[in-house]
Amino acid sequence: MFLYLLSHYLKFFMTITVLAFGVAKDIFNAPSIQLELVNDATVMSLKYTLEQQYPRLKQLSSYLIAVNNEYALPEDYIHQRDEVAIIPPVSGG
Amino acid sequence: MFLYLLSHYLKFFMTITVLAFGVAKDIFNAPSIQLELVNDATVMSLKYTLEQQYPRLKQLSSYLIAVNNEYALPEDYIHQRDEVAIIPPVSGG
Amino acid sequence: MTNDWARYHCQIALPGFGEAAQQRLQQASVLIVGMGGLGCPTALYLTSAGVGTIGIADFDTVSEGNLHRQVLYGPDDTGSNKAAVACRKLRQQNPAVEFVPYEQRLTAANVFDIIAKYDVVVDCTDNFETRYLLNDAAVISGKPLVYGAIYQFEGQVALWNVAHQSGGRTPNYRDLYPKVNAAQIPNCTQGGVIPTLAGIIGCLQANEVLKYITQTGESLAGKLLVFDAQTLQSRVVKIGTLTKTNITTLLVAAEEVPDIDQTELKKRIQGDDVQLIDVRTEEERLAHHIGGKHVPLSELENNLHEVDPNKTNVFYCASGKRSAEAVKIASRALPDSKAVSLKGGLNEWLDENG
Amino acid sequence: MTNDWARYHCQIALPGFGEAAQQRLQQASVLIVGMGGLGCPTALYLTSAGVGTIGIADFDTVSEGNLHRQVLYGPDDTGSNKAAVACRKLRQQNPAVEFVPYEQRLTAANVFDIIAKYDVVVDCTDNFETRYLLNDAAVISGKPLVYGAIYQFEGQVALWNVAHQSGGRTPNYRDLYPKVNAAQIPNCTQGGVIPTLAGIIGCLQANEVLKYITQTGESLAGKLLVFDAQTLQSRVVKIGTLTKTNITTLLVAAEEVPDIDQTELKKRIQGDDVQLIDVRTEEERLAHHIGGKHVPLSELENNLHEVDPNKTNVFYCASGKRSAEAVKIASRALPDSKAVSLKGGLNEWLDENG
Repeated sequence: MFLYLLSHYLKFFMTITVLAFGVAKDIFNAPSIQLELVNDATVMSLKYTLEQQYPRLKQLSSYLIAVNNEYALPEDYIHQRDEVAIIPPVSGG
Repeated sequence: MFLYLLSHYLKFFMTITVLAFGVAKDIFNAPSIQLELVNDATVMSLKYTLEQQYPRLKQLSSYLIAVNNEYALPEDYIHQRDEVAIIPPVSGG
Repeated sequence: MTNDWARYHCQIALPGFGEAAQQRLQQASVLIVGMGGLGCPTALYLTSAGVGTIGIADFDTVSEGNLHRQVLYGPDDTGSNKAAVACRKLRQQNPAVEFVPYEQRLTAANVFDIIAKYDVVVDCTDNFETRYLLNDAAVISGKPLVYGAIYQFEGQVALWNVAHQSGGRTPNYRDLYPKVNAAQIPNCTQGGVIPTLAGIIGCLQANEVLKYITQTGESLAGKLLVFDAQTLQSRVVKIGTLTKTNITTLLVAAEEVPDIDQTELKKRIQGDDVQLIDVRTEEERLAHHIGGKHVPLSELENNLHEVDPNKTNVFYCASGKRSAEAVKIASRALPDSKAVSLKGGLNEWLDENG
Repeated sequence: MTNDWARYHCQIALPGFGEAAQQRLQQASVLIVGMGGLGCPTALYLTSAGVGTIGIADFDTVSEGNLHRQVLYGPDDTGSNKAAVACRKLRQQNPAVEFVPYEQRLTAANVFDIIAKYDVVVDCTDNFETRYLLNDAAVISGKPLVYGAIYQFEGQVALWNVAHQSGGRTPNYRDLYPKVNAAQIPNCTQGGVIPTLAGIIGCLQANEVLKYITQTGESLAGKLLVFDAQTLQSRVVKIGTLTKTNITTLLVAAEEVPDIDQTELKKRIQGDDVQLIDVRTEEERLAHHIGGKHVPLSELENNLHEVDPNKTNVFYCASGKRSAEAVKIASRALPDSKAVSLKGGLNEWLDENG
């Protein structure tokens, strides 16, 4: 039973490392966090999960999500070992 | 026979991409070159092969060989998919 | 060319550069908007490299708090207009360059006329309002825009809005950030910034300008460079080859201003930590007021000593519009003071109590 | 502290910085060797950030060919000593910093005395001879050394010789390059250099100094940063945690000097493309010579007009030592001239023909 659950778990969930830039570091209170997502989650579901855990993120209005150093669209899929980066706007000069 | 040779070849040889920096770009006349080495060749044999093909490299007296962004010692092994970089000294200021 | 060769031969000697690239630089005109932490190094290197005409736009004056990262200025320059000081100093560095200072604030009313004269625009501003204004104006005018921004130890650089030969343009700032809630993003005064980051990002901006004009190297068109001065990690994020925006008119993002509603103000006004400042005209003031000081909005910049650094300064006007402007002015000039705007202004105040 | 706070609050506000870090900067002393393309931005940013004492060493004078990347200077400064001009200008930028100019060439005879006074040394030099001298002296003196070097579009940065708490020191330049054949590595005058690269690498050097002194961020100790301004690719190569070198005395790498042997000279002297220059003393000249001009080595720097730009200038002396020095001087000052040294000097010449 335990093994069944484990295999079930391994099959359906993945742990993604999310790197934080700019004010996202303050919001996460860390330079990176671990996030558990269902396998092949979309960027939109990642965003939803993040904003549930970190409501301040939503208040930014917009921030860039890059997957493997490419601009990610809401409908793009995220896979195990993908590198996700949250890059909020920066104002200073 | 052909398949045998092919498998033999695949087993014993590997093609390594060597990135060139500084004056090594001029010596290779390219920003990177492909080099065929026996599997698990050492850095020393890489160096020997390079200097045979590009004698000007030897005249530099010393240059840094980095494998996967780490300083490589002569006795270190090189594996397929390793990233090799040749970084000669730079004098300007 | 002999004279120029003496000054520029160390870059003319570069592979892929040559005299043709140097001539392109000398024929080019570049507008730098913002002569602060990013503008100073950008201007220093575009000047030394021999860009023909450099426009410098900054309405602000040098203040002591700028000096830790704005390397063109010294204590003797505090109080002087940045664009004017910068042009004077840069002229000494390279008298062959033509410098054009713009000492007024960039607004929707003047931005098109100013950028029309330049081949390339550089965004060295320090606030979202001007960034969006400049971005949208550059897109509408078809000008390439070299973007830079910094905060604490992190910076961003990109080259926006480059024309493809096949038609269409590369992405711009609104592809990355369609809109922003400025109140949620701390600026350098709040969170600090390391001066060397300003230098690195400003030099990277000048580098993009040189590459664009001389047509050498791989530009940051369609990409965003993110750099961390603490870990020295840098990454280039691919944005795409074509913009998905369709900017046809200036859509200036309203800067969110901290405000207070009358219910809360009435509670707090009992204590002595609140100071009211009326920013309406003399006439309006004479007709009716709710107390406090009187500094018409047009005179606020010259009367900033009226802002009490130890109190919450509640600016008010008729509708809340001018008082919001007053809060912006006070917060920019005195970042450590507390300034809020009376929401709805006296119009609403009267409605309820009148 | 109030005055300082006004100038530095935007960096004091940084996470992990604070007033303690600012005080460390004000108590620190940094020596910058070489006030060229790398030295200018390094000095500008260490000055603005408020390092207490900045020493600036450069024996060279400003020349027109420097101005495309050496942003502290203008045409009015050509001919003046770089260290002196830099100190004068930087003092205006931040009068609270103490500046110490060193207008002499750094040699084995003075290097220990000069670096002894400083907490950190910055290598902004433009030749291997001084790089090795400075590296070896810093290692022997136990000083951290911030290294930078540039060529064309590529630069390198590292922090050498940092003491581990557990004893031992991090790698230094000789761990990377034990020796070098300078003749095989083109310099910036030959291959060119893009000015913005000098700015980026110099700012990265200043950034390493700030991180080291304020104990913030991850330093480049034991690592080498390689940056390409054309592709914007940067990589950090791990060198190791401990040096494998054992430097106990100055082992100055001899700069290779182009020379000519007498057989070849005798062939070429028939044509009119060769000019002989005798660099011995008046006495030696009077005793015997083989023709050509006479410019004693000590007077060469003030008589560079004697070097013919259209000919191969063959310097000669008794042994070939002084003529090799003469070639170095002529090549540095007039990089486009051809200068060679007569191998073996007149001693060998006489041996064969006498």
